[in-house]
Amino acid sequence: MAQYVTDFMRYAAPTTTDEAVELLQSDPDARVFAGATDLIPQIRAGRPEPSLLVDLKRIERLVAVSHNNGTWTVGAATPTSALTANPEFSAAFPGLSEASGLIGSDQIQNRSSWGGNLCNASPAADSVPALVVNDARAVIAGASGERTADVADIVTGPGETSLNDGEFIIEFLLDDPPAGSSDAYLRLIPRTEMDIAVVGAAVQLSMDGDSVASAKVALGAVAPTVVRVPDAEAALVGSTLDDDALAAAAAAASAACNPIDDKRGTIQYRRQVAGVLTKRAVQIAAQRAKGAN
Amino acid sequence: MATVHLQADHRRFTGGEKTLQVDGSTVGDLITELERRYPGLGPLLTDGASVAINGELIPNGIFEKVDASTEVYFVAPISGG
Amino acid sequence: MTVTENPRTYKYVGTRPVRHDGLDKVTGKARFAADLDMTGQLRAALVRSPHAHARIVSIDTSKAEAMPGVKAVVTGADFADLDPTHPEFDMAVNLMARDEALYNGHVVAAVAAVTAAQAAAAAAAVEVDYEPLPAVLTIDEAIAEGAPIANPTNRTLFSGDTEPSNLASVNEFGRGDVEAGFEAADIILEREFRTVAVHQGYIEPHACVADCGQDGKATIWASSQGHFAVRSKTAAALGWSTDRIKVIPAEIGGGFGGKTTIYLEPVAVLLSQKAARPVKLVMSREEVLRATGPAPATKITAKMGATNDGEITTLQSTMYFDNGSTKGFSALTGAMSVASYKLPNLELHAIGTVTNTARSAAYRAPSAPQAAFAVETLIDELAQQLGVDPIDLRLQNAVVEGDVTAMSMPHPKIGFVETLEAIKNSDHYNSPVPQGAGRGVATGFWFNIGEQSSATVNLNEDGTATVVTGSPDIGGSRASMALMAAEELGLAVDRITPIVADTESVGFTDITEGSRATFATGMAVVNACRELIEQLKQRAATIKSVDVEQVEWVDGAAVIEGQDPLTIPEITAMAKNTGGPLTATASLNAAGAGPSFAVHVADVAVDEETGETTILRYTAAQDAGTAIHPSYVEGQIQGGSVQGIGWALNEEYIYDSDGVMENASFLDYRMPVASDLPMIDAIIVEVPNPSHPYGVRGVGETGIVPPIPTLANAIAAATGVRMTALPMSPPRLLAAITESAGS
Amino acid sequence: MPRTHVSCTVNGDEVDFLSSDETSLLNALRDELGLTGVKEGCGTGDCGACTILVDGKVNCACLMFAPEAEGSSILTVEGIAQGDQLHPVQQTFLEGAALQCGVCTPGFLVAAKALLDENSDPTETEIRYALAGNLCRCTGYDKIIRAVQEAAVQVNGASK
Repeated sequence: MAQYVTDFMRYAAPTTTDEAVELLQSDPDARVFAGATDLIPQIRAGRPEPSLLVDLKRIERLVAVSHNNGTWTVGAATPTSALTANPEFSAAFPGLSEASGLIGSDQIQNRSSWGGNLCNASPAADSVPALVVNDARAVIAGASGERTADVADIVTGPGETSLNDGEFIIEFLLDDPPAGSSDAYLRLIPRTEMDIAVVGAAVQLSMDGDSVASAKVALGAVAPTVVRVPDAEAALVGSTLDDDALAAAAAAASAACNPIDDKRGTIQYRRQVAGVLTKRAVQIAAQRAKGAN
Repeated sequence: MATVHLQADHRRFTGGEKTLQVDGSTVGDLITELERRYPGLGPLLTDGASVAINGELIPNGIFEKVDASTEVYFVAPISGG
Repeated sequence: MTVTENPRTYKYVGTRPVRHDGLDKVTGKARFAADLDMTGQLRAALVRSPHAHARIVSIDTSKAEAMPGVKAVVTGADFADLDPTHPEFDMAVNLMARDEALYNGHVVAAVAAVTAAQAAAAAAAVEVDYEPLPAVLTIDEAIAEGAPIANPTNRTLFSGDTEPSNLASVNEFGRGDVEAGFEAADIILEREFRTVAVHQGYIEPHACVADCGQDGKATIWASSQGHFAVRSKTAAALGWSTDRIKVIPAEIGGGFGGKTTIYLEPVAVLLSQKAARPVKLVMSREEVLRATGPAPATKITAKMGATNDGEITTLQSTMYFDNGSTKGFSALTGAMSVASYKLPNLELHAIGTVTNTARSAAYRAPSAPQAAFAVETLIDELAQQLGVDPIDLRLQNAVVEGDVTAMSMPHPKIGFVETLEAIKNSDHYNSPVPQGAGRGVATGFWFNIGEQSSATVNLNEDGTATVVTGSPDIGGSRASMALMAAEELGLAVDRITPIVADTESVGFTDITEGSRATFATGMAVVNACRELIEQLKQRAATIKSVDVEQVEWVDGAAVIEGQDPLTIPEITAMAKNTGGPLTATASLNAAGAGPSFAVHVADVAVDEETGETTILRYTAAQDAGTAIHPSYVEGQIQGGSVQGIGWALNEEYIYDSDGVMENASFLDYRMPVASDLPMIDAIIVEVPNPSHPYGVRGVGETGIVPPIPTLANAIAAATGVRMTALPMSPPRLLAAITESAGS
Repeated sequence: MPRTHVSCTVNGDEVDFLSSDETSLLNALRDELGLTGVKEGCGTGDCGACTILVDGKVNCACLMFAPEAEGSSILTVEGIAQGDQLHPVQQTFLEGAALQCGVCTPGFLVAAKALLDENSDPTETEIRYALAGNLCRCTGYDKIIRAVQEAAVQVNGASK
């Protein structure tokens, strides 16, 4: 209800990471943003009341996408629509591309970014499970220079990250997927669009002929943070994705959930569907991985 | 004189009678007569009901003419969205 | 597609011209209330109760008044004291709390300031001392033994009771002998149904601008379904006479019943009066969802009996409709809407409850969809048990002219059988059900209403015409008015300009509700045109020096035997020589609104592992009487269908244990989006209403009645699971499927 | 209150305005520039009534801070016609009765134009997903989808 009720906010659009770091040092209540698709509704609802809004989109590195020497570098503020429209990227990471494309409508897609999706620290962020199974790393800027961290280690709880005060993500690093591997992401929403995931399941598989050489499974919206499911991965590795292996992976996924009952879904529902989506995502990823051989 | 049909929830005033012969030359007369016979029923018919005469709903039809061949239904108030 | 048995053919009625207000609406020029800006205008913000139920101990506005830019603050103490028996008492208390805040979001104060940000900041600085009271949040809590009183001013309507109660109204109606009916039955089905509150979901939030002058007179620009009602309700809430208020209709961005009542205008007027400047007041989406018109939550038990030959002998039902904090929308209409079947024995109890939730408002065929969910589900089960086609079973029991409604009144000429047959003969119903899918059918009824309307038709000097009415154009009614005037006058529809005039420029006109605008206001337009034709004939007689009896009006011209016809432009060109301008006005209290029936069929696929429902195909047939502008009739059918689909599958008010709505945004209040749906095939059935000059029945409302049971029946066909609670969202449906598999 | 000077192009015209920094671009367009064809239905990016093009891409104006518009090119519903020639989607919405109350219409028209700019021959499914960020409560979407299909035919006809 209370809209913009506090002291007035200032806006700044630095063009280098150093300027951005400086701005953040200058004001402890400053807040960085890229698409603001989460931030503006939160401000409307009267939640964060930053005194300084730091727009990262005018820093070239934050909106650049490149592929060199087997590594993809994706600026943290790059609109997700630029990734889904990139055929080379989408061929390399079809599941991650799809997950990125599920963040909201076309309007939102032109604003949403991995950096924002990750740092908003919602358990239901679509891109995060897919980044995690692809071993994505984040390059982080701060007062003491740059550091790199695994994406899996960034979010520590709902709305909470391991970033220090004044830090922000510059870009993400992804190694080319090995031959014979691929990924998939599925989510459940009540409608076909415009919803927050009730359950999300990301899978990355490497296939050796008909059997699974390696597997990574991560779930979204079923726990305070994205969860890896080692038991599901173990059930898949070495299998030919027979019914027993799929059922075991699904059961492991359900068991790994630590969900809540809320307006979007019940505990029971999230557990049940986490297994279903894991099984289905495994099948899609396997199909793609075989094609990638 | 006209034939008046009452809703189930009006009948607690009439001892269960649902069809009555009532004197009057307008719907308003019928209501006055019904209130005289069954005190408390009148307000339900003026504020709480719509009137249908020979099958046609007449909003606010208290001055509508009636005669011995007229079938008058007091029905639940009707509105819409 | 139109299935027509309508023998009359018209030149303009039934065509599909571009609507007259269309250009403004595709170029961004159309002005809705929030788009208006007046010189010196202030912006206002509302202070709302954070409690579901609390006594307002005191309100301190001094800090707010001292804040920058603040020009006026009002509270309940500034409003007229109405007697609780005043018909507008509940509306007035809902828009500004007095002694108690009755729901989370109830307005307790309002602020006007130079900017919106200043107003919001000042609203946050209003200090309200609340004493929280026990809250009643559900029907079950309201009717529980020893329940706290949700609203101390509520008295049960017509009960004669003088004590406060959580019941808004208790009604009973029926006929025959239900016990005998059950004895005569071979099959008896009984279930309990639950639905939760849903919102009309118009895309335009409530908004108005008010400008009160030093003379104590106010002008209001409002987006509403009826600006005369805005005037009368504002006058009542303020204790003013109506001559002090002029309401100018802005365009309205959807209403569906939710803009038949008011929330803002009296507040804006008082703020404007205090500040002596115009005040604009616009709700946020969150405010719209928290504090305006949900349709009632319901709890319905229904018991139906039938013979083995398919005759439905009895229906016995108790229907609870939750009004919210004050008497909102009557439960009666929904209960009455069980009128599609002969039902020789019927006993209905309709009970309205009062709770500490947002006051309910009308929503498209108010309360009928919930009632239809119960009755149409039982009929579907009956067809299943009897092994008969669900349409044939309905045809066997369908009401025809002369059969009585639930309120014991005989049906006039109606088209239920024709509408059932339209679906039975449709391509959809005769196509095989897709592999793995389920097909459901259901029907809906709405009686429609007439009420008061006025119209003025002015002929211009070049023979063009202006049609002036007081019915806000929610979905193309300007075009319908112009089409009927064109047909009457014999004037091309693009030579007619239909306008919606303010409360001082046209005669009184009731709200656009009950699917009445094209019916009743249209009838006023027709009557005015007929009066105008009499004048035109008289003028023609003068011009040709003949008796008026020698003049006939044929296809837009005065025809006199042996002479060239005189066209409208020829007559209007000489208006000044023959008696002055040609203008006519008609007013009426329309009787004879024609009931409308709809029959829907849907094919759905259910993912039995996730509970997701996909609608593969959807067809909706409805009796329009006569479709004046078939595109907008189809639009009403399609729009109503999709609102019903949303209600069935995903829309719901979710309250926490403190009575706070948890999903007050379009993100989590899930209305259907384009990708959720297939095309909605609309079949217009035309069984003309004999009480309207063109046979019009209202078409706005009936379309929302069948979708809920249509989808519930289709889901049952696909999964074998009968859903008796809404919404049938993936979590709920999967839980039901899982439970059914386990048992 | 700090105010930022913003220069950008709106509907082909260079404009300057002053905006408080936390103001949304939607409020700036409506209140500072008088472009009230851009509607607010929710303020949270969930209804698309405020859809505009920013450098050719669809955006919700309510989800942008006004100063972000600096240097950009913005197109609103007021700017999609070419002089006295309506854009094909405007024409087909009119002829196909694809609007009832009309309040969501500006957002739909801008989103539909953007779709056809990128893909002049979309499938029904592509249209439905491209417009999924725009809520309409009156029409059930049927006539909107058909109007976009018809506009695509016209756009293709014109380009051949």
